[in-house]
Amino acid sequence: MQKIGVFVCWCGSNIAATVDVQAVSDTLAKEPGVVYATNYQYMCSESGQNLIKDAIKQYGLTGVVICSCSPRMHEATFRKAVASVGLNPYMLEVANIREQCSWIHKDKALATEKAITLGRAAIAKVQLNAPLQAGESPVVKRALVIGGGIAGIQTALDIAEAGFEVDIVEKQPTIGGKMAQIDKTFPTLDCAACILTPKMVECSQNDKVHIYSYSEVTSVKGFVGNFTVSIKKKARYVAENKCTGCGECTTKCPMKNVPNEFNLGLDNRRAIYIPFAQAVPKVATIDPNYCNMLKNGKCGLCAKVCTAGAIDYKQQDQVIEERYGAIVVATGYNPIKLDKFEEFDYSLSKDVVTSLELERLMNAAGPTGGTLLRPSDGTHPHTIVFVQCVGSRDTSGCGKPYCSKICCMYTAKHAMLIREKYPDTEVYVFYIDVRTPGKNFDEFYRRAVEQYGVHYIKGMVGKVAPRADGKIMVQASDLLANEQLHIEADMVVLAAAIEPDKSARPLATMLTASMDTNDFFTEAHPKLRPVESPTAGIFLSGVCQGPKDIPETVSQASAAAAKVIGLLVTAKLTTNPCVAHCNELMCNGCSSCERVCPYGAITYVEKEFRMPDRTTQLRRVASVNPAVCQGCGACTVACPSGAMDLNGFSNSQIMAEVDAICQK
Amino acid sequence: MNNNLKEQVLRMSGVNPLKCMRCGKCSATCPSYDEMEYHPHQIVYMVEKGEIEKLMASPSIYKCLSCFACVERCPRDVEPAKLVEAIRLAVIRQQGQNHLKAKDIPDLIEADPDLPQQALVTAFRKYTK
Amino acid sequence: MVYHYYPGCTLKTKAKDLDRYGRKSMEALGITLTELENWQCCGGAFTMAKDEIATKLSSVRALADSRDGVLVTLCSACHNVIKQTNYAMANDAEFAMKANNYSKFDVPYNGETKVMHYLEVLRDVVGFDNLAKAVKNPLKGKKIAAYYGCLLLRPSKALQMDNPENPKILEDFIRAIGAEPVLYPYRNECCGGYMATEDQSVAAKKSGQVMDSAAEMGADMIITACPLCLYNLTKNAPGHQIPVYYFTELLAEALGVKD
Amino acid sequence: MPEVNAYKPKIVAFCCNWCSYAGADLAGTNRLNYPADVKIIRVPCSCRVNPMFILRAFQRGADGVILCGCHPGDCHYTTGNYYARRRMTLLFSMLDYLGIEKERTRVEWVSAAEGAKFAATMNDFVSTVAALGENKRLEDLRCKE
Repeated sequence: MQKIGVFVCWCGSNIAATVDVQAVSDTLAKEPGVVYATNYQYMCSESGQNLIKDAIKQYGLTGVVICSCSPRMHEATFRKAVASVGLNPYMLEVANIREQCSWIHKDKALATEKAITLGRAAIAKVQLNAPLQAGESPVVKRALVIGGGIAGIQTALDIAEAGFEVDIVEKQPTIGGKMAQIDKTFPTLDCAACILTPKMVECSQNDKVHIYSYSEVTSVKGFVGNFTVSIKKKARYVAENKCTGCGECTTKCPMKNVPNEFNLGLDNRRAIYIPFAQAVPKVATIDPNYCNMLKNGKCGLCAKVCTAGAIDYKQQDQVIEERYGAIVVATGYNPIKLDKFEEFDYSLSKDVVTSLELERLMNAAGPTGGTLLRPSDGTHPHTIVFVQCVGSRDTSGCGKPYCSKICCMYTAKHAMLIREKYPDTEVYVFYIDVRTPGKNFDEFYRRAVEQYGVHYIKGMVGKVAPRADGKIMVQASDLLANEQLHIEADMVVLAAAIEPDKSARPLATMLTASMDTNDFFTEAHPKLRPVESPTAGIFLSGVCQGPKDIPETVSQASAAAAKVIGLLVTAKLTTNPCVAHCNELMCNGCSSCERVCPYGAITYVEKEFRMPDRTTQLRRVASVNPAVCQGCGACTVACPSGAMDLNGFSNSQIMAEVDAICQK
Repeated sequence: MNNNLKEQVLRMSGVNPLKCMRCGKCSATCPSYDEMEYHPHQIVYMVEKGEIEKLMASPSIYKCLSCFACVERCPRDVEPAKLVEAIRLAVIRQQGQNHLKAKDIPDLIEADPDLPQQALVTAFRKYTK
Repeated sequence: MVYHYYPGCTLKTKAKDLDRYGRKSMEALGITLTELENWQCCGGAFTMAKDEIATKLSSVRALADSRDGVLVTLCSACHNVIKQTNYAMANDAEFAMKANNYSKFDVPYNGETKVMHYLEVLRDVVGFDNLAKAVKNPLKGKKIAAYYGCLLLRPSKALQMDNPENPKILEDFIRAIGAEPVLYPYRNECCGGYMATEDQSVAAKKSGQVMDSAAEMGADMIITACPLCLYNLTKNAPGHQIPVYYFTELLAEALGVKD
Repeated sequence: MPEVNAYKPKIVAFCCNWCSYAGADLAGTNRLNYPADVKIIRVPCSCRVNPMFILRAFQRGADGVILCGCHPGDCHYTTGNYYARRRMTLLFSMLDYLGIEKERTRVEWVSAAEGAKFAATMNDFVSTVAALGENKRLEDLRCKE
C-alpha cells in the first residue's frame, strides 16, 4: 500500500469559489492509503510546492495526488517539485478539478462531489503507479525548414547564425515566396525586393544553409530530436551545379505563351524560365507541361544555346533522405480563388484584379514595368475602386470565417501609392471596418485619408458590371450617407481573403501536427507557446499558423528559430517513459502488436525460457524499443493475451480509475 | 419596441439578425434600393432593435422583388429577404390588410392583356392573404 | 426513369410556346415528359415564412406524386418554388411534419424526389455534347445573350443549379445549338419581376438595364426560361430592338422540330 | 434545489490526451457548462481504450460510456483513432446485442480547438443517456457496496 498525500489547490477563487476545497481534502483524507491531505491557495506557487515537498519528507509519502488545474498546465511543474525531494516524478497524478470541474459547474454541492470523485480516481490510480525512469535520446544537430518565403528564410538564417546546419525545402524553383512578388511594404513603403533579396542571397551564401528548391517533403518519420525526412527534388531538367543563370535559354525558347505564375498570369514566360531576376538559386527550370522537347522530343534549342551544357532532358526526380532534430513549418498562404464571388465579375473583366495582381502591376519588374495600366487595354485608370473583405469574415460558406488581417493595411498602401504617383486618379475604398492595430499602422491609414485624399466609404460593393466601353459600373452601399452608389470605374481591386497553402494539410498529416478547421496549424498554447506545434519538435513560422503581415511573420520566424536553437543545443532529450512493455511470460508471439504499431517499435526475439520442469524452451516474444515507442497504446489493446501493457496508463490503473468513478 | 412582434418575425423568418456584421452588402446589391424608404441593412438592424411596427407601416416592404440577391451575397448568411417577407406577412395576415385585392385583378388584366399569369399569381401570393 | 413534367399555369396560357417547343424538343431527344395529373399552380413565389404551410402544399403534392421518377420543371418560377419547397421538406423537420399532416399521404414525403429544371435534364441526362450532335440546324453566327434572372439560380443553397454568380448552363446550351454566347454582367440580375403589377417604372428600370447591358455586349437576341422575364424584357423595356425568346423555341429550331 | 431526486446518470468519458482532453480543457477555459455527471479519464490515445475498460464501466454501474479522440486523419499517433473506431464499432454492436442500447455508447471526434463541440457533445450525450434511465443490464450487483 502506498503512502499517499493529497493536495487540493484553491487556485485563488478559480476552484475554491465552486468547490468546497476543505470538504474535498477532508473526504479524501479518509481514502485508503491516504496519510496526509491538505488544501492551499496556490499549489503551483513556491510556497505551495514547498508544502508538497515538506509533506513528502515528513510523512514519507510514496505517492502524491494533486487536485488542481489541468495536468496539461502544471503536471510538469509538480513532477519536478516531487523529484527534487527524491520521489519518483511518475508517482504523482493530477486530478483536474478546474477546467473539468469548477469552471464548468455552478452548483457548489455537485462540483464538490465531482471533485471528490475525480480525486478518488487519481488516488486509485496512484496506488498502482510504479516508479519510471525517463530514457535519453540524442538530438540530430540539423534543422529542416519547409517553405522558403520570408518566414522560412528568416528562421533558417537565424538557426544558421547560431551555428547549426539548416535545410530549406521550397516547392517553387526559387525561394522568396509571396514577399518577392510584393512591390512596397507597409507602413514604411520601402521596396520589398530591396529588403528581401539580400536575405535570399545570404541564404545562398551561408554555408550552413542548404536550399532544396523545386522540392517537396514526401515523408516524415521519427520523433523530436531524430526525424528522418524524405525530400523529393523534382526534375528541373537543368543541372543546378552547371547552370550559371545567364538566362540565354529563357530568351531563345520558342514556347512563348506560357502564363507567368510569378506575375500571376498577367504576362507570359517561356517553357524554360527563371522566375525573376533575383531568383535564388538562379538556375533555369524547364516546365515539362509546355516544353516541346520533353513532350514530343522535338526542339532542343535550349540545349544548343547553353554554353555551360547544363540542360539535361533525361533528368529524373530524385529522393533524398536526411535526418533532422527539428522541423519548422513555413508553408505560407495563397489568396483564395474568387469563383464564388463572381458578383464582382473577376472572370468577366480583366480590369477587375486581386490585390496581389495589383502588386505586380505596380512593380517595376512587373509586366507593365511599374506603370499602372489597365490589363485590358493598357490605358491609365482614372477611377479605381478597392473592395475590402472579399471572402474574409464570411460565414456563408463561400469564403473564410476569419479576418485575413493584412488587407486593410495593404489596401491603404495601394491607395496611397496610386494617389501619390497618379494624383489625377480618384481612389475609393469600400470597407466594413478598418482594422489597423500595429505600430504606426493607424497613422498610416489616416495618412491615406487625410494627406492623400483617398475616399474611404463605409459600405460594401454588391455588384460590379463591366460595360462595352471599358468602364466598370460599381454598385455599392454608402452606409453613412444611407445611399446606394453607382461609380463609373476604370479598375476594381479585390482584397481577396488569404488561406493556408494547399500543401499544408497533407504535410500536417505527415508531421502528425494538428490543424484547425481552416487548415492553419494549431500552436501548442495560443498565448504561451505560440510558435510550437503540440507535436514535439515541430515549430511554426509565418502565415501557416494564422494570418500575419511581414513584421509579425519575421518576429514569429525568429521566435521559432530561437525555439529550434534551444532544442538543438540540448545534448540529449529525455524520452517519455510512458511506453509499452511486454510481459514475456504471457506473450505468445502472435505479432498482433507488431502489426498495429505505427512506429515499428516492436520486434520479435527468440528467447530461452526455463520451464517448471527445468527444461528450457525457445519462444518467440515481442520486444519494445523504448526509444522508438511513443506510448499510444494501440498494441496493448491488440494483444490477445494481455502481455502488452503501457507504463503510466496500465490496464489495472485505468480500470482502477473506472472503478473509482463508478463507485456508489 | 414590441417584443412580441419581433419574436414573431424572427420565428417566421428563421433569421438571426445578430449574425449581421453591418457590411451593407445587402443594400449594395438590392435592385429595389431606390424604391425603399428603409433599406435592407436598415431593415435587419431595425428588426434587431425591435422596431417592427415602423417597418410594418413602411411601403418599403412591398418593394422587395424577392430576387434573393441579398440572400445569395450576404457574407454572414443573414438572409434579409426572409425578414422582409415575414414583416409583410405580419401586416397582410391581419384582417383587411391585403395589399393587392382580388377586385384589382381585372383592372390589371385590362391594363395589359399580355401580363402573364405568373405575374398575377406571384403578386397575389406576395401581397395578399 | 419516368420524367414527370410540371408545366405550371403560365405555360398553359400566355407561355404556350415555352411549353410546346419544350415538349417537342425533349421528345426529339428521346425523353418523354409525362405531364403530372392534377397538378395545381405553384403560386409563382415561394413564401419564405417557415409557418406558411398551405401555400406550399400544391408543390408538396406534385413532389410526392413524382416519387417514382424525376420531376421536371420548365418555368423558372415553378422550378424555384418546387425546389425550395423540396429543400424545406428535406431540411425543415417541423415544416415537413406539418405538410405531411395536411396532405395525408400513404407514405410520408420527406424530400426524396429529385427535381430537375429542363436545362438540367439537357445538361445531366442528355448531355450538351449529345445535344450538339442532335442539332440539325445549328444557329451559326447568332450571338445570343442568356438571361437567367433571379429565379433560376437563387437561392443556390436550395436550387443547386449552377454557380449563382457565374452560371454557364445556358451558355453551354447556346454553344450546343451552334450559336455564340454573349456574356454580360446583368444576366443574373432581377428584371423587376412581379413589381410590374405594383410599379411599372421599377420593372422598366431593371429590365432596361438588362437589355442595355446585353445590347452593348453585342447580343442579337436574348433567351430566357421565365415567362415573366420575357414579358418584362419585351414589354417594359421600350426602346430596345433585341428580340427575346424562350430557349425552348431556339432549341426546337435547332433540332428541326419547330413547325 | 428542485431536482433533489432527479436521476443522475453515471457517465465515463475516455479522452485522448492530444485532442479531446485538450478540447475538454478548452470547454472549461471558456466556461461552457455540461453536466457534472461526466467524469473524464485521460488516455494517451483513443486506441489505448481497451474494450475491457468499457465493459468494466458497465459492470460497475456506469449508465453511458463515451470515447473521444482526434478527428480522423489528425491522430497524434497517425492511426490510433482508426483502430479505436473499428474496435468500438464491433464492441458497440456486441453490447447492443447484449441489451446495452446503442445510445449508451458513443465515439466522438473532438479536436483541441473544439471546446464548444465538447460541451455540446456531453450535454447531448448526458440527456440521451438520462432519457434511457439507469443501466441494469450488465451491472454486477456483487460490485455494489
